[in-house]
Amino acid sequence: MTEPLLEVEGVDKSFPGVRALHDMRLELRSGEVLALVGENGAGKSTLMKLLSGIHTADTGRFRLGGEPFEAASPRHALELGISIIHQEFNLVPHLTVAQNVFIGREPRRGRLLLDERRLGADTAALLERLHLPLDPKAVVGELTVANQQMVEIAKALSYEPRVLIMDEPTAALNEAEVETLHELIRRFVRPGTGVIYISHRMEEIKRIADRVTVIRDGEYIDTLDMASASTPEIIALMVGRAIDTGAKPENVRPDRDVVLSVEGLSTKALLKDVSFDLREGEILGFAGLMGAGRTEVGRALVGADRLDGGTITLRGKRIRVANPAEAARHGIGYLSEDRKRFGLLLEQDVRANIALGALRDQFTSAGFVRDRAAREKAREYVGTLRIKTPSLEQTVKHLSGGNQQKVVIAKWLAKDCDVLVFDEPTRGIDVGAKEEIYQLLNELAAQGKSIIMISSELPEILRMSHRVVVMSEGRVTRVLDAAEAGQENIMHFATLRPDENPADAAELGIEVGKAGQP
Amino acid sequence: MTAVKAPARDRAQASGGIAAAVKGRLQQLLAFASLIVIYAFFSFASPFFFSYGNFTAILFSTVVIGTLAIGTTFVIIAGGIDLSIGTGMALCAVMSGVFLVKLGLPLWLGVPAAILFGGVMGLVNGINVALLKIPPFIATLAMMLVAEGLALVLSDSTPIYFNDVPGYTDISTGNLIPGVNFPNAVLVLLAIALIAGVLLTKSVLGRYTYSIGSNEEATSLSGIDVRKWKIAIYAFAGLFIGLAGVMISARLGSAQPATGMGYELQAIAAVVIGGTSLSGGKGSIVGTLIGALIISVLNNGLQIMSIPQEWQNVILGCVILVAVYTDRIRKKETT
Amino acid sequence: MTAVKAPARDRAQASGGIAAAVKGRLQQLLAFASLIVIYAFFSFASPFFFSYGNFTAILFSTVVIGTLAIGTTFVIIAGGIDLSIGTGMALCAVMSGVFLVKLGLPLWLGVPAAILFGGVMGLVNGINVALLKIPPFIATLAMMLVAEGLALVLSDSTPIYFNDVPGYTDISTGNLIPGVNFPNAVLVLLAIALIAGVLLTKSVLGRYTYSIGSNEEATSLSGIDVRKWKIAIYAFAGLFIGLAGVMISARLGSAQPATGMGYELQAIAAVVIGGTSLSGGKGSIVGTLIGALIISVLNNGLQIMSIPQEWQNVILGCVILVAVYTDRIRKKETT
Amino acid sequence: GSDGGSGGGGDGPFIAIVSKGFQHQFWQAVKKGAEQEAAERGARVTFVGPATEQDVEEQMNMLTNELAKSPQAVGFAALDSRAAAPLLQQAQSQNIPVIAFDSGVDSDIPVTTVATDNKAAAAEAAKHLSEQIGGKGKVALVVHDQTSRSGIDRRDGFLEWMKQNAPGITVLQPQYGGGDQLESANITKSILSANPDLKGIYASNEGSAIGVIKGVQESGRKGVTVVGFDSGKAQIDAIRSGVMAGAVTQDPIDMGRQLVDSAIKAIDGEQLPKTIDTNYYWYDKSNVDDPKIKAVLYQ
Ligand SMILES: Nc1ncnc2c1ncn2[C@@H]1O[C@H](COP(=O)(O)OP(=O)(O)OP(=O)(O)O)[C@@H](O)[C@H]1O
Ligand SMILES: Nc1ncnc2c1ncn2[C@@H]1O[C@H](COP(=O)(O)OP(=O)(O)OP(=O)(O)O)[C@@H](O)[C@H]1O
Ligand SMILES: [Mg+2]
Ligand SMILES: [Mg+2]
Repeated sequence: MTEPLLEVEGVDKSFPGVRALHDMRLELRSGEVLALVGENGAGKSTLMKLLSGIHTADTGRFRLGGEPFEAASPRHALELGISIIHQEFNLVPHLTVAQNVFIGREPRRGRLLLDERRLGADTAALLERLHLPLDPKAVVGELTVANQQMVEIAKALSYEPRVLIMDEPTAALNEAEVETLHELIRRFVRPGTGVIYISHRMEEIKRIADRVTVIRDGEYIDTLDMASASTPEIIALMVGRAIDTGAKPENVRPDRDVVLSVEGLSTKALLKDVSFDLREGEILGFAGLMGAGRTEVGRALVGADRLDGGTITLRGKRIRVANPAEAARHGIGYLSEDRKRFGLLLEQDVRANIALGALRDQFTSAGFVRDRAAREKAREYVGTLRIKTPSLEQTVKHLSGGNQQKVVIAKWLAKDCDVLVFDEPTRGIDVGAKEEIYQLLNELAAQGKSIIMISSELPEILRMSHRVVVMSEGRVTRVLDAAEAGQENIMHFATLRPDENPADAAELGIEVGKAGQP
Repeated sequence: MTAVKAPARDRAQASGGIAAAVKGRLQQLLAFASLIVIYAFFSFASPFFFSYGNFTAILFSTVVIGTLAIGTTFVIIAGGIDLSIGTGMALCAVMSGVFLVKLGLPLWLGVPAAILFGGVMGLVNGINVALLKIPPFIATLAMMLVAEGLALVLSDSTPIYFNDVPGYTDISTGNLIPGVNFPNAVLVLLAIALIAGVLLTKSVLGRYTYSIGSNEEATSLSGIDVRKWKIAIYAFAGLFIGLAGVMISARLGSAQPATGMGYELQAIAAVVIGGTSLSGGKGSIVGTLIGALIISVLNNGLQIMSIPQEWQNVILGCVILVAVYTDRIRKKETT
Repeated sequence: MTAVKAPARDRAQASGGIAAAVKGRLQQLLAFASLIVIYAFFSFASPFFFSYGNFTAILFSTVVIGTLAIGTTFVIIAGGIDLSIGTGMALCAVMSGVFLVKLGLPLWLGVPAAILFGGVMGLVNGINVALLKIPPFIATLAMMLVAEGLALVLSDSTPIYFNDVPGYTDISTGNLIPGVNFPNAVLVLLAIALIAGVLLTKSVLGRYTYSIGSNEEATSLSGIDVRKWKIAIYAFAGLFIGLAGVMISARLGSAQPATGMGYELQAIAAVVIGGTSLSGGKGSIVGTLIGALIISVLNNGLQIMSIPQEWQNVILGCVILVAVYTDRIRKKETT
Repeated sequence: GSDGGSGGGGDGPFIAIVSKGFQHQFWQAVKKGAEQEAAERGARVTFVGPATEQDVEEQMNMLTNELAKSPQAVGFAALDSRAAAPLLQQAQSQNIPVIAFDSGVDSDIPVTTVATDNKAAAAEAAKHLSEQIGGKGKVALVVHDQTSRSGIDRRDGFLEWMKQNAPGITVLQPQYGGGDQLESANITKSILSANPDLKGIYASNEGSAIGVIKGVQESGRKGVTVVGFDSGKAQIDAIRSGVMAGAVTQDPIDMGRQLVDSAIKAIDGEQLPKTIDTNYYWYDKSNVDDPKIKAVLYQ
């Protein structure tokens, strides 16, 4: 139980302009789950990329089961028994789940031909064993982020590794799926194997990890036993100061004017008769399970997806939103949950990304860009959001995941919309910075902006929302006030299944198969 | 939680499976739609269009572009492009002449050698792209120029005639099926389309072709030697350049060193009209064949209708636009 | 915490800023490296190469391809492609003839009209790509065919001569700078390069060009009307097609309806050799100019050295490969 | 030859030749003639030409570059003579004599023009085709190009003769195959499909002729009389085997020789006639082995 499975010592790693790791160490024991925590840009992902053969260390020693090793390539690392789930997905979007899981190890007939049937059967067996509810034939690019994450997990576990590294595996998951994942991990860990688990969600770490290693600014700080460590203690080590985690929604008032009113929204794919109001200066939380349709509501609001029916009323006037540009003209903005695909210009620099949305409104005169103004604004947000970047000219691709997320948030803050839809705004953001973003959201609300906050983290919903809209299977099942909202009742309404379960339908007062008012 | 959800999802999966299968079948049929509409139109518009002779003429005229397009389909699905196929074909034709006429190799040796020569050209392209990391457009553009020059140099800028190579022209113009007037060239095209189709969908090479085109980095991180496979893909596509060189010289009875320029654009057009995406990850051999046929049928039909030639291009352009547009709409509706 | 960290951050930013600035300057200079090496080589290799006359001849021969390439740079950075520039140029030349010769419009009206006609062609491309969602390759391929045909139809397949339009050829071959033998065409090229460079780097159009090419969906979700801007980009690039049509017909004194096919490949090659990525999001006008010049200098130098023509292409291909490869290596080292 | 465009040797006069094309057989034969003559006379020649006969601009660039090398004389086959006017002036001011070849140049700068009458040659082909099919029926044209001088002359020469001398013959719309064998073959098959009663086809250059021969053979049609233009092994073989009735050929090798000969004379200050005609010949099964004809055919 206590002999080290994986040891890292004295590791340095620099990128142009950035020293990502300095004299780093780490010890993973056999049969344990080791949590790795640290602020955004602390160097967690970089360390994991060294272990999995994507980058090579400038200096340092690595030992696996007592043997020195150096992973020369991803393939080499896999052969050594180190499997990694990356923070950013590494799936092949045009291939199916089965094809992705066994990529590079496809069962063959002869040397060249593939055995598609066995591939399907193997995958089905694997998914069965892991209790992952995925269709082996589904095309990965068409899955939701959460399901893609499941594919990554299945793929990593299919290698039967000794060391399993998970870099923020739950950022896209909600409570239920996190629980599934944790069960998987518990079944996986046994003498001879170990898991390195990176996450910004403290309560999760508490539940799953045996020990926790804290790093800060690329340097090792401490390793604590989970049993004896308290969350505030860990957070204090991480960010160098204490954070109040018990805060409550601010400025909750029932007497606000309705800004945006949505009536009977439905889409071909999922949404059924979704109705809700958004009030001025309000933070309206959207809770629900994966696939409940929250993202689709957000996208429908800004015209990114086609509506089948329903009306949107803004300040008493009915509006039609054909595309996000029109939405922006009405002052409605949507921050996507998938920053890589829908949020960022990965190859462009920080400044260009932050200025993108507001370019025409704020940073141009006579068709030409006023770069100084844009730079000032970008610098301001890099400061207030504490975006860790060597310069405003750094390519966004080279930022850490959490800092990329902050760039997306900065873009929307700069744009200055009246109605903001934030879809999973704190995905991959560290606890310290999260608190700062909460403050910012509260400030925006206090200025009179109206915010829809879609989140899969119940604590975040409870921490921020003036009211909570709970969704299930494309329907709004309940709208709760801040006072009445709690873990239990949100979960209850999030798991109602009126289409399958008559009792649930009766509770919601709808006839099965027909759309009705919840 | 998972247990509660499972049944509903499974049902969705099952019905999705059947629906998907039906949809897939339907789409395969509908993919022919534009082609069939065009074919039907010409059949009504001209009394000379709809005949067995003209049918084989259309197929015959598709052989060279079709062969090039099939090879290029692999390269394009893998996210690359190959501009060297046109002049490369001319070079391979010349090499076929060098092997069979100048060196006097027997047919069974010279023809495979010429095809392999195409493979070597592809190999060089692949090395330039995968190892030297030169953008495919540039690497194959350079090869296009080199091949154009070498074809002239090696042939002394004169056509090489295959008169003294018995059986060579039969590769293209002979009739393998006795008694039926059906040129071998078309049989060759169908055979390689079949082989290429199987390799693309059922072989490791095909799988990695899609995978690299869809997400090269993820493929590499999954432990696949992307460089090796890229080289393999270009080299494989090169074999089709070689074969196209053999087919065109067998049809003409001579290797024409100065031909080929512009064929690459036609072949790429056939691939793209066939639904393969130039950004990689998507495409099929059937689609490419249909794309190549749409172009041939249009060319043939407009000529048969005696449309003045300067108008033929105008109409060709418009019909391609309409065909691709309706195809896009149709796909969107069935999906 | 923020306060404690601030100085460190500022220092890092500052040093990063200076380093980046120096690096940027260095790269701008080094970008010319291949070009200068090639130029120096020919100057030593041939006594006829290094002269003022030949220098202007090289610049002069770059004008048409350069103009097309500059326009196409926008389209390619935005993630598109434009195959219609070659035959489109011929059509615009013919339109210039129609306006000035057949309709007898005055110069100040006819020339802008011809340029605008190019813009309209671009607009149609843009609409096909952005609204009808036809892949750019197909949309512009169709336009290429249509333009090829229309140029023949409108000109009756004969060149239109500008003999009776005084001043027309001066647009290209005249000398605006009195006493200096420096053709206006080169001045025009430099002027539009400057304008295009400023627009690309400093205007909203330019910024959105990069954004759309980097990530179209993210740009759209940021509230930017991508469709509108795409149409604008193609239309803007179309103006350069029109201008190229004017420049080539002014140089030749006639509008040649059948010329232009193949120019698109040369122009795209210039853009790509100049470091613009065909997958979009990256590129520059300076790079494109250098790319175009590399091709012209090579063509000119090889001919001046009296290299046999069949070898010229072989060498051209190899040198382009080497130039792009060393450029890639160099960039990697300075970054 | 592969040993280069700078055929011939020695320190004799340097003659730069800018032709209308390069890759095609016809131009290669002109090049060969020029190189032979240059070798015999101790002169040095370079021979360049654009990729297609539409590429006027490329030809202008080539002429510019050749002039930069200060040759003693320039041979020039203009794709568009007016476009070349400024460059011809430049040559004159550099005291470089210009010899036009293949087709005339609209200018008095060239000291002489070495050319074949393409129109007359095409008329000769028309005459023979008309004779072969008995002066009536439908005939088609597969022309290599619709805008270049040679394409236009070889088309119009044929059409005009037919119009004036063969009232019984219907001529179909000319079709253009770009001189590409494959495309010409496909066009020919379409024409044959659309015209079951076709009597004859005329092909305007070597590439078109090869294509037409292939198209007729592949379609299996009998009784279609094919006449061609230029020579080359494929046409000669087709004529021997009877697939082709005959063809008109110019004498490109002679054209190349005459060109260099005139250039050397011009350098030496000799007076030259305004035009030097190179001949064209009709050849068919009956005279293809005639030594006089054999000498002008290139294989
Ligand atoms: N390829 C790269 N080029 C330049 N800098 C890089 C590169 N990869 C990482 N960095 C920098 O290294 C530092 C550490 O990044 P890393 O991704 O390891 O952070 P992290 O701890 O995983 O953060 P997060 O919680 O936000 O994911 C960051 O400052 C980042 O900007
Ligand atoms: N790009 C897509 N292609 C196909 N189906 C999609 C796509 N995006 C979403 N869906 C489907 O729509 C349903 C709703 O997904 P949506 O993302 O709106 O849910 P959500 O409540 O935001 O959940 P989460 O974001 O946590 O997955 C999903 O079940 C999914 O199957
Ligand atoms: Mg990270
Ligand atoms: Mg969501």
